[in-house]
Amino acid sequence: MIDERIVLQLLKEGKRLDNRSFLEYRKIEIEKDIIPKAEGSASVKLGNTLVIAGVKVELAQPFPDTPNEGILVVNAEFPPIAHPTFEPGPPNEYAIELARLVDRIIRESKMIELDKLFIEDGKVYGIFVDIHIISNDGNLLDASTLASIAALHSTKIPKYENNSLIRNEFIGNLPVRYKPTYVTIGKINDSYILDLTYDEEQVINDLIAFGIRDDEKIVAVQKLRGKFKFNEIEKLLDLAIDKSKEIRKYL
Amino acid sequence: MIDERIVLQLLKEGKRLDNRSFLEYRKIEIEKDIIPKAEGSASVKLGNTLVIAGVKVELAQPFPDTPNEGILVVNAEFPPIAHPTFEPGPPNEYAIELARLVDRIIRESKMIELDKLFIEDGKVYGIFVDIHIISNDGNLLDASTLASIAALHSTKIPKYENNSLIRNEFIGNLPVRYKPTYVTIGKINDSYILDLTYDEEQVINDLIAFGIRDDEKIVAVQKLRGKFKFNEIEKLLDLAIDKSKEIRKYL
Amino acid sequence: MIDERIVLQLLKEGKRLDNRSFLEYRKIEIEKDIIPKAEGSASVKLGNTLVIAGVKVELAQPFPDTPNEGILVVNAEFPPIAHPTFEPGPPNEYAIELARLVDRIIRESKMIELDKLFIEDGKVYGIFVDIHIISNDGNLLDASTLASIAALHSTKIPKYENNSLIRNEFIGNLPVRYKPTYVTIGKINDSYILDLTYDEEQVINDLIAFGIRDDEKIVAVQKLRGKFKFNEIEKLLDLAIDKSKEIRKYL
Amino acid sequence: MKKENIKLLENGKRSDGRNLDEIRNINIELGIIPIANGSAKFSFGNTVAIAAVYGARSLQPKFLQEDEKAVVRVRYNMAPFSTDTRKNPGIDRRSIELSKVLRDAIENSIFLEEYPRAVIDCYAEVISSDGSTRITSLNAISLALALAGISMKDLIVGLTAGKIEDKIVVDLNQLEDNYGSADISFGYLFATDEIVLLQMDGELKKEEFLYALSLLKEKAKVVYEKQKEALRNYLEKEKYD
Amino acid sequence: MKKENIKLLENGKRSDGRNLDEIRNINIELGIIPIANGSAKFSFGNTVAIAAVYGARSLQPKFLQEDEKAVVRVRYNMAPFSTDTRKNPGIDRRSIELSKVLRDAIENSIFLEEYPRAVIDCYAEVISSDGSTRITSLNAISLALALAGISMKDLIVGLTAGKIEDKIVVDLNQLEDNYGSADISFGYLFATDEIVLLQMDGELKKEEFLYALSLLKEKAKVVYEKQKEALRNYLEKEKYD
Amino acid sequence: MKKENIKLLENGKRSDGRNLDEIRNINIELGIIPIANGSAKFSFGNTVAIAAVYGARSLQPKFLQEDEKAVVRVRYNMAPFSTDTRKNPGIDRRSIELSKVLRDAIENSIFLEEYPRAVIDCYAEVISSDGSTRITSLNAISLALALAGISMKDLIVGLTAGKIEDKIVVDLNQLEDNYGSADISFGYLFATDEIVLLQMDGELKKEEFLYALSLLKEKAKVVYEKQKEALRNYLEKEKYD
Repeated sequence: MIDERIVLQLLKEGKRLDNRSFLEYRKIEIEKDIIPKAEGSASVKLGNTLVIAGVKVELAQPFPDTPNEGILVVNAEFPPIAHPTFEPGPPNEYAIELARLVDRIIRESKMIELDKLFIEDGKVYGIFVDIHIISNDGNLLDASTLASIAALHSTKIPKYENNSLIRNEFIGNLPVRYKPTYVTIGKINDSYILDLTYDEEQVINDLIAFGIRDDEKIVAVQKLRGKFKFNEIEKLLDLAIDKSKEIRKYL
Repeated sequence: MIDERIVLQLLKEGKRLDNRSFLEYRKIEIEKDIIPKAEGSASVKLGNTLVIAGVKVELAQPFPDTPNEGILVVNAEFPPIAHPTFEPGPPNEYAIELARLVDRIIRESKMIELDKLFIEDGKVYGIFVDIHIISNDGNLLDASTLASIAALHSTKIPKYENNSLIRNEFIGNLPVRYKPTYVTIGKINDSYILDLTYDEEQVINDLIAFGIRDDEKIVAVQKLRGKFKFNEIEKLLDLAIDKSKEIRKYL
Repeated sequence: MIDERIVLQLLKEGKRLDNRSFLEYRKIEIEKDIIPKAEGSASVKLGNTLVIAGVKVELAQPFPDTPNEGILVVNAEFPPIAHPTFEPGPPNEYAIELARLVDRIIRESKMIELDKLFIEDGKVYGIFVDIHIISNDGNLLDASTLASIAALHSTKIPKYENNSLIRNEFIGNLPVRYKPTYVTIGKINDSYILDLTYDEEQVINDLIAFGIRDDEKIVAVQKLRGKFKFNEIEKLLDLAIDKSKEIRKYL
Repeated sequence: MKKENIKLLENGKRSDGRNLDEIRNINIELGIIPIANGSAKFSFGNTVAIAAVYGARSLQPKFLQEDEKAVVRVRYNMAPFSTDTRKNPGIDRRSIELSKVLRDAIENSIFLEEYPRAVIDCYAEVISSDGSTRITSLNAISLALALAGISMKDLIVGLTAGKIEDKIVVDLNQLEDNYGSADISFGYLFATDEIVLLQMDGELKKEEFLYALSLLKEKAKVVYEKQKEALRNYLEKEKYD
Repeated sequence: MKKENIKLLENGKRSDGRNLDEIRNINIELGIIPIANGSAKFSFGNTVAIAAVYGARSLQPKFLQEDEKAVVRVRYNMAPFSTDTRKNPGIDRRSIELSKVLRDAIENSIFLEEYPRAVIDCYAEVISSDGSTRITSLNAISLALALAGISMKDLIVGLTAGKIEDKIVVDLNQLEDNYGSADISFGYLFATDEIVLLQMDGELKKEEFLYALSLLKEKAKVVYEKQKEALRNYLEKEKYD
Repeated sequence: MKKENIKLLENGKRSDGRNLDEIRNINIELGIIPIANGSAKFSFGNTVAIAAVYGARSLQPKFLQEDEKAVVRVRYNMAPFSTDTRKNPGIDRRSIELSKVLRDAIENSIFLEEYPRAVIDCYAEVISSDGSTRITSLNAISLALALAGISMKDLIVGLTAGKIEDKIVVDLNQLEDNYGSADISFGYLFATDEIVLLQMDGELKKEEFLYALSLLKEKAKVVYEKQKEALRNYLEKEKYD
């Protein structure tokens, strides 16, 4: 790994180790339908970051307060395969925060028409989105969200018969609309910087993520680290809305 | 915190740091109905010790061997907020012992008429007593029991309708009788001492608790620490029965 | 405990501390029906190794893919009572491997006629085999398997009535056939050695277990440790088949 | 059951009778856990949190220490009896996220470098919940930190806002949190004009979001004054005790 | 199902034919875990516990050591097959409480100060359960401690008592434990006349409680003699082995 | 539901059209986790595993180190979406056993004594499962170890065999694993003629078992060549990058 002081020095001079401009994303490569047994799946490469999201559709009980709607569960695993500092064990606070943020952008954007996932009294389709980090070179939130949204857009609904799901017969696609995306923005010396690598994440103190829907509505915000001046929120929002359009094109 | 040797030296001279006599409780302050969403609640202050007990009433399945009775669950949390030595994590053996002792005094005194909590086949009211230690300056057992008994005596039963509980409508009070109380007694140099502070608990080796019901029946006993001579049990019992009447008045 | 170097030196000279020949088991003592509340039970002594297996029969839900068959669950506990190095806590990888190997030999040998354990739709008999290691002086796999098989052969099926089991009335024996056994073989200096003591296990690098059924069919194999030459498998198999007959006689 | 026809606004008044920009009754009690270095109870109406701060104290074991600043540990927890349906005791995923979010706010409000090799433990227990529990906890921790004498840029002031039936309102109660269309949690330092906690979910246009922020900053002043007043009264009282 | 008309006493005899003050058959086997420093199997009728003691041995890691006395660790556990309905493997809340209660009894029976920086591990496994399991474990541990050569004030003698249909009886079986109206667990040192374990639940008048204690002390003598006899026979046998 | 009339063989062909001794399509991608010391993706048909090796690196904390050799740690895990019905995330009992079995194979293939006080961490994630997942993981780890430059006796070559309708076949898919009558997992070092992983369950006569082993050894050659070819191509490419 690179010495943090070098990374920081470069950033202060407005340069990045990989020669990108501050507002430039690494090459985004999305591949769909890569897991045969998953009802939906996608991998996202963002430079050396690699994330796989898989969607399993299962029979589920509805939540008591929404008896006629399908349920959504989002989980993220940071397996130790993805980085020398990841450790085996249950999800730590960063994995939990990531999963909850992806859950929130999916749920709050209303991209899944959950009311169409009702089967019969007490029985609904459950949509399980599992985010599996394979290689961590930073910006896991943007990458995981892209992978999850792509996977959901590739998801098919298995046929229900005799109290169980027929795994190889489908009744159609998961009813989805919108492609919400997070744009995570870092700040250094009053400059904004996007799509941080792992090394850059180690030296950037201020970090915020905006979840933006196709219609430019803000559907989720999370200050991830540090602090921001009250008056800069508008600038940050403009940047996020702008960039969300760009990366949404890859979906 | 005070040097243990000073506390011990004083006790050996028959004195306490706060000038109480050995058989004197600190000021007991009980407040009921302090948690709006709980069906019953109470806080107990015993000097600098502060305990909150909350009672939630939930739909529950009866135990297989008592299909017509409500169920009782008692749990105690020692959150790290209450003392510099408490640590985050699942309840340790002291929290578990405390919860089981409070459970036992409630259950064995038959203070709740569990058979009146039947709803319909396979469905009963479940009474969940949660003890939350907020500030620990000793004698948690007596304080937690007072809080739990007070909370149970303030508990209302929500209406049952359409397979669920209506939270803001009540069909009456929890059917309770009796106000059992624990009296925890310490021994030092053949003297007995009540309502120990945290500092005193650090230097007292012998500790026993008696659970006494309004009718002077003994309903629970636990030697908590140390040893007692066979012949002194009667004296201890007399003291516990006597003191139980005094502290029961606060309920 | 004995110095490992002495044990190893002796083995290299073809000798064992307890004077057994390399292919000789310690005295095998099996006692059945030793736990009154278990539906089946047995203890196995293999020298200073002592294992108890208990079988509980419980009401259970069938697995979705075998709705008409009873279920089998095998669990092993290595309680700290059995050895100075065992530690309290959930089963470690060796306890889990042991339980899974015993599960496999029971299941793959088809010794239990699971299809005869159907009760009614959604309800079957569940057979729970619990292996409790009491004293560990080596060769736990062979000993635990003997105990489990003996316990299963002593198991009675309680009567089912009104949705529950009548614990003291039985409708017959558990339908079992076969007495599969594991033979664990160690290798040292190209010699094979059986029924290792705890001290011997510390110095033997290569270890493999063969599960053999009464009809000489191989029903389970596990290389437990080390490596074996491709060509020696046949010799190992012959030895295992041969010895399995000998120890099966104790069942 | 889903409350189908929940009216969150009627004649410009909210379900609990408040105006759009009205904060619930704020109640503060200080020093309620005598053995802690600082402690406070803070309420917005029926939402009540108790916080205690232990430290700055030496962090053990040593390998957890940081040589040039304090480590901050935060635990946010809800009592089982604080909610409509009993909450299982213990820390769930939501509590883990909120503890992280609160810790991040606190770390950015403290002069950490003044406490090398130390730990500052901040604990918040929500004992009664009616919306805005994380922000109530933040205010309670702010006061507990102040009483513990921890060196801070300023008191941390927290407030929530949301959108109900097309109106932006502040200090959401449970009903508004559940059935409104957006909610924002906001933690702010007046002295440095810094946002140290910001979370939002729901659906807001950029203009709505910015308006909500401006309302939050304006109304946070009320919370700020309440915090300062409570501290003044407490220290006054201490002096004459 | 609740056994509605359980008769616990008939013509002065208990459900298993015993008199009120009669202890079940006591069975003792010593040294059954050769690798332990001491081990014993103890039964009251169908209740069987196996205990082993490891130690006194050096406690690791070092920061757990106490400079002036031994640390005692106790684990009480029930085998899954020991009960009517299978018990889930592992330590539950009841086992944690009973392990603590047993540890406390043992700590007050050992000369701890003779083993600075050491640990004495005491493990009890209930392999068959028919009431009085903690007390059966206590007797098994007492014998295991003696065989391990741990310096004790005296053997620890355990016995239970209870109230069934207005009578005080000793050595409760499962049925009496479940359907009687009170039960007492009692651990006692004859040499010092000290009660080291005492637990009671149920409903007893003061006089009943005191009578039960006196009966316990009287009948505990039987258990005491059995423990001593078993040790004598074992050491005798060892000598000639 | 039980597939009652599953035909695993028809006209000498298997359910997926293969011959008895035919291995599914093998696909290998190397270096897909750039930050790892070595990494590889290995597929048998629809079964896909990704492996990474971190190390040899210094093992912390120190008391875990072994003075004369490396410690090998292995984690085998299945992604929740890899299976027909979603698998709960996290390590279950099966994964613990297989991690142990894989570790044992790896330890016997590495020159451990060349890395005193070090740890070699091997991680395998099954992202798509269609039978033979542990063996697919073994092949992926073999390649990752090679790329990490770990000193090995030879590449570790893994293959499965089984019995379906009286025939011995290699490289089982999920259907054959579920409904066949025996399956064998086999890990082998050609250089030393050593079996380093061997597991079997089912029902086999001695002759069938030995025949299956000989077939495994013969066909493992195919896997061996694929591993070597992939490494050659990768290193070639590296050279010109």
